[in-house]
Amino acid sequence: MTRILMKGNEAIAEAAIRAGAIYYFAYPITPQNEVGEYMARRLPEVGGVFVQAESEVAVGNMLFGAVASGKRVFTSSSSPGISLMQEAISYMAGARLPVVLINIMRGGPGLGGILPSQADYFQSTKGGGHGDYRVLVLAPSTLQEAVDLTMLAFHLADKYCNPTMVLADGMIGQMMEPVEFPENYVEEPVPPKDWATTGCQGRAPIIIKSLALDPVVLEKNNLVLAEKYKLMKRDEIRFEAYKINPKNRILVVSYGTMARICQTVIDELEQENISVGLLRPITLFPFPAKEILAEAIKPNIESVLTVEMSMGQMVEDVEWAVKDKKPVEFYGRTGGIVPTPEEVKDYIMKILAKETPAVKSWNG
Amino acid sequence: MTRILMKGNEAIAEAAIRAGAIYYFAYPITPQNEVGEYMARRLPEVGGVFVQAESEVAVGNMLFGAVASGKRVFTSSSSPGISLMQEAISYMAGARLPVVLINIMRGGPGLGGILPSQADYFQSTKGGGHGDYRVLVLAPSTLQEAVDLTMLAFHLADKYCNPTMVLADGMIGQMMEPVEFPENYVEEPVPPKDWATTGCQGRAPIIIKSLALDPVVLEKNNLVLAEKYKLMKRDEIRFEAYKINPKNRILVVSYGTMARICQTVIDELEQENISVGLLRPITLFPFPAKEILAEAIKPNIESVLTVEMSMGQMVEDVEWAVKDKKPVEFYGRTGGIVPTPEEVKDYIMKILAKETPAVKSWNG
Amino acid sequence: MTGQYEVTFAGFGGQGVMVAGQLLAYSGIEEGKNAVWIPSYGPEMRGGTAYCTVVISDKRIGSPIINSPRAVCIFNPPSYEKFVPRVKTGGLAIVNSSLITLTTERTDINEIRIPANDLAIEAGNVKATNVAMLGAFIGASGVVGYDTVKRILEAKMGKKKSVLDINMRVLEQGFQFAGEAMRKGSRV
Amino acid sequence: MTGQYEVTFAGFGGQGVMVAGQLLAYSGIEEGKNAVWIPSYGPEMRGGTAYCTVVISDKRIGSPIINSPRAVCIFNPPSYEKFVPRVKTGGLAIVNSSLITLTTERTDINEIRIPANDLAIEAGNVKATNVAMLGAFIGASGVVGYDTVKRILEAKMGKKKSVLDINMRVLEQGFQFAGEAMRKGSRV
Amino acid sequence: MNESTHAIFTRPQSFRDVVTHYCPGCTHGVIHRLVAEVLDEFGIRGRTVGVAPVGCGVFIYNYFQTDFLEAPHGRAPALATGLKRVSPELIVFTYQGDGDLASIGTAEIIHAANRGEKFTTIFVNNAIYGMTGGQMAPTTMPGQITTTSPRGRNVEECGYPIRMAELLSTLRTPAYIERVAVHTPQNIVRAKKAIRKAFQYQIDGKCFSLVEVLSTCPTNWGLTPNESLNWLEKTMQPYYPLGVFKTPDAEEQK
Amino acid sequence: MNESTHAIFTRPQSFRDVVTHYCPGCTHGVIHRLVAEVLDEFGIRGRTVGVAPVGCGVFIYNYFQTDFLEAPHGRAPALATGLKRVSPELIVFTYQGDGDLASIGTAEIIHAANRGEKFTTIFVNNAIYGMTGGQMAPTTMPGQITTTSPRGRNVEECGYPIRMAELLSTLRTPAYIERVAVHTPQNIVRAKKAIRKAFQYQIDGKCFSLVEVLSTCPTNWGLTPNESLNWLEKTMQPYYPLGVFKTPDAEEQK
Amino acid sequence: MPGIIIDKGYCKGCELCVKACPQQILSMSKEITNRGYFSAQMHDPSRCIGCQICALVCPDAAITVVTHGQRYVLYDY
Amino acid sequence: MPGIIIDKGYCKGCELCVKACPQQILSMSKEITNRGYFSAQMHDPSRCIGCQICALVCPDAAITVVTHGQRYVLYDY
Ligand SMILES: Cc1ncc(C[n+]2csc(CCOP(=O)(O)OP(=O)(O)O)c2C)c(N)n1
Ligand SMILES: Cc1ncc(C[n+]2csc(CCOP(=O)(O)OP(=O)(O)O)c2C)c(N)n1
Ligand code: SF4
Ligand code: SF4
Ligand code: SF4
Ligand code: SF4
Ligand code: SF4
Ligand code: SF4
Ligand SMILES: [Mg+2]
Ligand SMILES: [Mg+2]
Repeated sequence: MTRILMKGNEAIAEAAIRAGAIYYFAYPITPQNEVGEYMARRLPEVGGVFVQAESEVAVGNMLFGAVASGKRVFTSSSSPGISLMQEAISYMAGARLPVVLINIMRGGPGLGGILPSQADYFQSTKGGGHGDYRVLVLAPSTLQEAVDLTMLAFHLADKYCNPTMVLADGMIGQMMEPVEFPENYVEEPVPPKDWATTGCQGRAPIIIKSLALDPVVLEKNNLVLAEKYKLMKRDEIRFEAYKINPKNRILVVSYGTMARICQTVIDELEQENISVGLLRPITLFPFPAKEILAEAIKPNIESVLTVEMSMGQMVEDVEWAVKDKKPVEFYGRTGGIVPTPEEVKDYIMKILAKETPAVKSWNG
Repeated sequence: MTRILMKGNEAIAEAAIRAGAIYYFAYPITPQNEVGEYMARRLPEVGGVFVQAESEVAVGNMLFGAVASGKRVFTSSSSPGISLMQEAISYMAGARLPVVLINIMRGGPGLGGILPSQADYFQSTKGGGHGDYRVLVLAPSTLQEAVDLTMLAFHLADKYCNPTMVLADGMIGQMMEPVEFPENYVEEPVPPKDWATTGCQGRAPIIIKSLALDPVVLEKNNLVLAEKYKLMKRDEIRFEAYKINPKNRILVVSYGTMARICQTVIDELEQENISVGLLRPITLFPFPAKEILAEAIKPNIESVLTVEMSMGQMVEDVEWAVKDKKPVEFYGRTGGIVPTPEEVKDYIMKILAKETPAVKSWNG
Repeated sequence: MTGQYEVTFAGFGGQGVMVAGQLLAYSGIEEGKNAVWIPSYGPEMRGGTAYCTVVISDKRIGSPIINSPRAVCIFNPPSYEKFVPRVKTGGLAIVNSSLITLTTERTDINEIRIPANDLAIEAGNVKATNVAMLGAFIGASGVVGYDTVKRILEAKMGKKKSVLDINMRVLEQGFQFAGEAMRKGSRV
Repeated sequence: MTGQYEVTFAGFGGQGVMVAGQLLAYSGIEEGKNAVWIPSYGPEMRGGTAYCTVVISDKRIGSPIINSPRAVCIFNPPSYEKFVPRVKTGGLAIVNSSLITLTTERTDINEIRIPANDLAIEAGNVKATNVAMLGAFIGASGVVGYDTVKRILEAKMGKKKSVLDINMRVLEQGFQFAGEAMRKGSRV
Repeated sequence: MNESTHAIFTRPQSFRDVVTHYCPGCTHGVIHRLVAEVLDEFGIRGRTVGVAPVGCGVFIYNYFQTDFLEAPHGRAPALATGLKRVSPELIVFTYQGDGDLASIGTAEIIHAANRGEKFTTIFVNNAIYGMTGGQMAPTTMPGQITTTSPRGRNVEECGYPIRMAELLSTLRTPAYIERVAVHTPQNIVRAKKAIRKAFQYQIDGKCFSLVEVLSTCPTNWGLTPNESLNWLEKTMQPYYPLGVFKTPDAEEQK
Repeated sequence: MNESTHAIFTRPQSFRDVVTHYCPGCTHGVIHRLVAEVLDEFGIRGRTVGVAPVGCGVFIYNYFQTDFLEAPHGRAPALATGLKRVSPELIVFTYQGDGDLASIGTAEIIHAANRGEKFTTIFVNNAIYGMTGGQMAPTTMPGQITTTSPRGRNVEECGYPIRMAELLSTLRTPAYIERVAVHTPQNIVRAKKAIRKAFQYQIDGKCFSLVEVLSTCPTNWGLTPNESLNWLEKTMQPYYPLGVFKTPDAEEQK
Repeated sequence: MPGIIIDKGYCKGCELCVKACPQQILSMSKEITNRGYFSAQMHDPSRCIGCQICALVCPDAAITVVTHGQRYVLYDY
Repeated sequence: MPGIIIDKGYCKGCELCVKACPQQILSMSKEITNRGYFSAQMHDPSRCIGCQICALVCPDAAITVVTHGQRYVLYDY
């Protein structure tokens, strides 16, 4: 395996191709345009298809049609574009289709900015569309992980027949870092795609739909979905524990690029003999709530600090996980401002000195 | 004041007109079509405007343009239609515009069904669009309250310059009940709409926008929004306490029509000498978390039961509020099935007999 | 009437079951009571069975969802099969015998069979079937007063004298028919 | 080099600052190190100042966000004002003296002024300015080897011989120039 | 009828034995049958995937013996694009109402046509939103009373009805576009021919094809089925002229 | 120049003293100036509200002395509809690129035009997505190389460029629609006239008006500004003919 | 002898066939179907010419046309 | 005598005016502006006819045209 220096967006694009996803539908939007530009160059070489759609609304629905055929298909976009796909995502969740979406988040709300942000946490993990459904959400923190999780996303989507999202901030998309692609990529087997609409020759017709006027039928579908989400909670929770040990005085919970910044802080604090550990959720849904709680209740932990590039979104899930067993603190910057290691370190020092404000974030 | 028997959708429409909202933009969707049909008949009489848009995407954006002029404008729709407005809602939140949206929820996800549901709780309270923003959400439980909250929605929207939603299930829209309209409706004064784009004659130009490429500016806007949300938390939390008293063994948390059904159950249990109280959130955002906690920790309470017409959405906020001080139970039906009083009563009896499953809903 | 009364009207789309329910709800309000009318809604229901439920009460009405009403007014065969089993013990079933020949094995409810279609056709308009059924329902249940319903009919249908007359006639016929049946029949 | 080294390249859009940074990052990888390249991104930045930062390290790179780099390569006047103040104490500033006459009051950094535009124009292509700056940077910092950069240049620009030749020439000139300056200048 | 009689007109094989949910006399049913007959005649049922709209046609999948997708309102052309692009061996068609295609789905149909996607669209124009109870559509006739135009469509406020066949025909990309109607036996025969041609172009991999079919909605027009056929002819047809608007063979020289 | 000289050509009063963010030679700037001159000439600056697109034109509000709204990508016509309907006394215009208007905003512009909304649209067609770095637009020319058509636009796969002026002109609702260009002084003068006429129709409350302006994008076309003017004339103009496509006065008799 | 079979399970009593039949031999029955419709019926079978027009206009594919002889050509592609 | 004033604060050196001027009296200066552009300049002021073409094509409204006499009519509505 060779390490190649690549831009995040291009690494993600290549990873998708390596996972067999050679059907790509998208609409341009900063900061992820390099995905499409890479696909436009690469796909003809591998016999794939790239349709540049007329809008993200159309993208969501082209995915719907394409994924119904049983092929691996995906899109990439950024925050406002993802908002426009919410109806289609809700439909695909209801119809149980294994679509993969890449969201390279930028600052919002509205047109916002184009700099990195993590303000789409709620939208992706709680379901920005209508109805009872969930999206499986993976959050990479390095480009290598962006590659690995993109490939995994296709696998998990197929395994659960559920929309799956790779949620990364603009920095992941824009920066370059060396990455390696697995040479002989083999996956665990996934369930046969016997639900695909491939023409009914020799079998009964297949209908892929989400309508059920009979509420008994609709509820049954929702229960099937709920069952899947429970399985995901049981089997798919992923997280990284960084320098977690019994001496930790603070447990930091942070994801994506933000977690890397926290790692730098933790390294620096270690030099100063202040022990802080990091639990980095890799799956945002399902959320590693039990794992966070297990760390939080350790005797030495004084408080749990959530750091986000948002006004405070994941922190609600952290509070939900910690159940008031320890104080939950929050530090966040928003709108494209990336908290620096210095700021985060300062805030940790304030927590240790008990100087943080009583009310954190907008949840206060 | 006279009590008029009206269909919920028509009562909401008339309430809007009484609150001075004579500009209506919408696209048909069941189960709220009567709002538009009523408006089509009534608005010409009051000099208002109804534009039937080409789609809900267009509706969201017509609202954006119209509300920017400083007038009271609104739409009504149902779940899939609201999903299509998420981009526009995010924009209006970012641009701080007092738009009012009525969501008469139906079963989802996807096309789902047309029967009552409460499965858009997450979408409306957490923000289905991208970025750091919140929508003020009001949930009526009777038609009279639908009238009152619709009128209030316009007031609160103007007060906070924030998108405000009336979130009701299909039953509220479709059923008939007697309602009264206030005769001489006067509101508290709202801030002057000096931000409106009315032409810059005699003043500096006004630009209504959400773009800020400079993250410092964008963050500042997000902090202004966060400040508003804190004020809402302080001043606007609304809830109803039904038969809450120290003897309550169970605290039920439920909203909308579902809460009425719970009231019937509570009345019946009272006959059987089983004391149960109901805390009914009227504002879903801001959420009456402290109030729920205050009741939940009362010594007699054995557990807190959340009842929803969903797979379990508000229950996450209830758990968040209760902070593990008491067990939180969940009962929900979904996809258009409305839990009957009998079912809810049975479930309460099970809780009292400690027979409920260890894992509730999909959060389990 | 005291306490809460629930009745479901059910039939084919086009038989006027929704309007019958609404007329009853209006009458309840007119008498100063609380009333809720809940339809089976959506044009997607087209072609199938349409039904609505009316709850009338002296007190605040809690759940508008009624699984077992105290009464049903059944306009067509499929509704007979669907709704008769749901009536509360001791309850009432008004059955449109012009279209329904089905019978029930339940003995714990009071069934009144009235040839509503025939009455309406005789009176001059098959569309008045629903008012004949409504007349029978109030004749048998007494949930609202006969005069109240008349006032409501006048207010809602007053525009076309001929239509109103037909409806007034079948209302009375239904009312009388059910009243007599109740007097004759043994209540359970 | 050991530990972690950060350098920011800054100039007008079109001066090739992004490519200069990428060439450095490629060179780092080529030498088996870790490297991160982070741009100021978005075409909306057009017309303004463009910049990128490269982090090279023996170890896992944590935060890719660098507020105070160890070095800056400054291509134009606005960037001089913006970035020179940010350099870490003891750090390095490579300054394109062809366009920049501004000076700094900082004495805790090492400033090397090189007429990069002029060198490039002389060599035959103003577009080689960035490689002249890169040469100067590695000459002064030694973060990556001169030969490594040459190999990378060959790999990335090898297609057009004439272009490659010009770039090779200015790379060497920049490298020599800075090396000498460093030998002469007193490091802080 | 004795033993030796044989059927010369039967339900198509591509149909299921299911009664439709359509109102009595609604010509959606006729159009369904014509599509099914064409699938039968080409023998492509087993490699066809339909895309259902949101509208009265949503349940089309309950009536056909073919695979089907159910699209969000207006987005059937996007689904068809996605499906056909990744599975070009399939025969793909969308079935869409006028609210679906000419209102919320305007962008999707125009861009599918403009890209020249190789699927077929059956566009059922009944000048109204049928399923939601009779609201005004962009195709509603001037003066036509609907639940959201209770005083009749006012062209000063809402503009004139949109003619999709004409609009799509201005696109430079080759396509087959024809408008037909189903209010008389003669027109039904012509409609069938057009639908057959549309599928033929797809089978040949030639171009995008669309047949606009003028159809009735007795329920929301407030007319009997037979009156509706008459209204279609008298009111709709003059504004929506029948005929072939575009063929790929006679490619425009613009 | 001595005391008695006077200026015969100056920056319009409706402009602010701000340098635009546009690339050197980008004709967005020319089009801005023409609109500002028209606002000056009609004296309507104080009752005008512009609606900015998402695209390179997004910052138009930084350059004008008028109220402005910033629309989501493609939705400016919907905002303009909302605003003008509730405040008919205002003069409302949208300024939109080709990605904005002819791609994501297709449905919104068509339906605003079809309803006959009384606002004005300035449609800047530069055959590319400028702001996002040069991707293919629906208006991109056959064979044109962009970042998402690195081998040139393939009409077999992506279809032919879409001609919005022609498309919109097929609508029955009265409107004023003209296509102009800004690559020569003569054409700039004609463009100004068209823009003036478009606003005149709005001021008179007559109809929807739209001026499509062929414009350059030197940066993403990879040409110098002067080469770009040439490319516009040689490549774009033959496909996008200039002229008046529709006026409300000569209403179609279809 | 040509003739038709009307499947009452499908017929919704729309009367389109009644109006369309050139022989005017179809009419509405007085009997109500399970679905609440009065279905079509043929009152004069002997005059049927097997033209298939009734079947062609029937929106519910309720009509089968049978014959002994030659198939009457409806579609000529 | 007609003449023009080029505001270097606005000029981005696009050269459109240089190409467009019928008198060919505009050219690019060698001086770089604050924004990094080489701005346009007039090298032969005496030949300017005040035709305003340079101003008309300038995308940055960087050019003011002045004159003593009659205004040259650009637009005739
Ligand atoms: C996003 C969304 N908006 C609105 C609806 C509601 N809706 C269902 S069908 C329909 C219109 C149907 O009209 P048309 O497409 O003309 O079909 P028809 O019923 O007339 O055949 C609408 C608006 C929906 N399901 N989804
Ligand atoms: C919903 C959404 N999708 C995509 C984008 C990204 N985006 C910004 S501008 C633009 C296209 C601009 O092209 P055009 O409209 O032609 O304007 P130009 O820049 O060429 O003037 C796109 C796709 C966005 N901001 N929002
Ligand atoms: S509502 Fe109209 S379109 Fe729908 S099934 Fe009935 S008649 Fe047909
Ligand atoms: S990118 Fe193109 S359209 Fe945008 S400002 Fe630059 S030249 Fe103009
Ligand atoms: S086949 Fe012809 S003649 Fe016979 S019943 Fe049908 S329409 Fe009448
Ligand atoms: S056309 Fe068909 S459905 Fe209609 S009456 Fe005749 S047989 Fe029955
Ligand atoms: S006014 Fe005319 S002659 Fe004078 S510089 Fe400008 S273009 Fe040249
Ligand atoms: S046209 Fe304007 S911006 Fe371009 S060079 Fe001339 S003065 Fe400068
Ligand atoms: Mg329709
Ligand atoms: Mg463009």
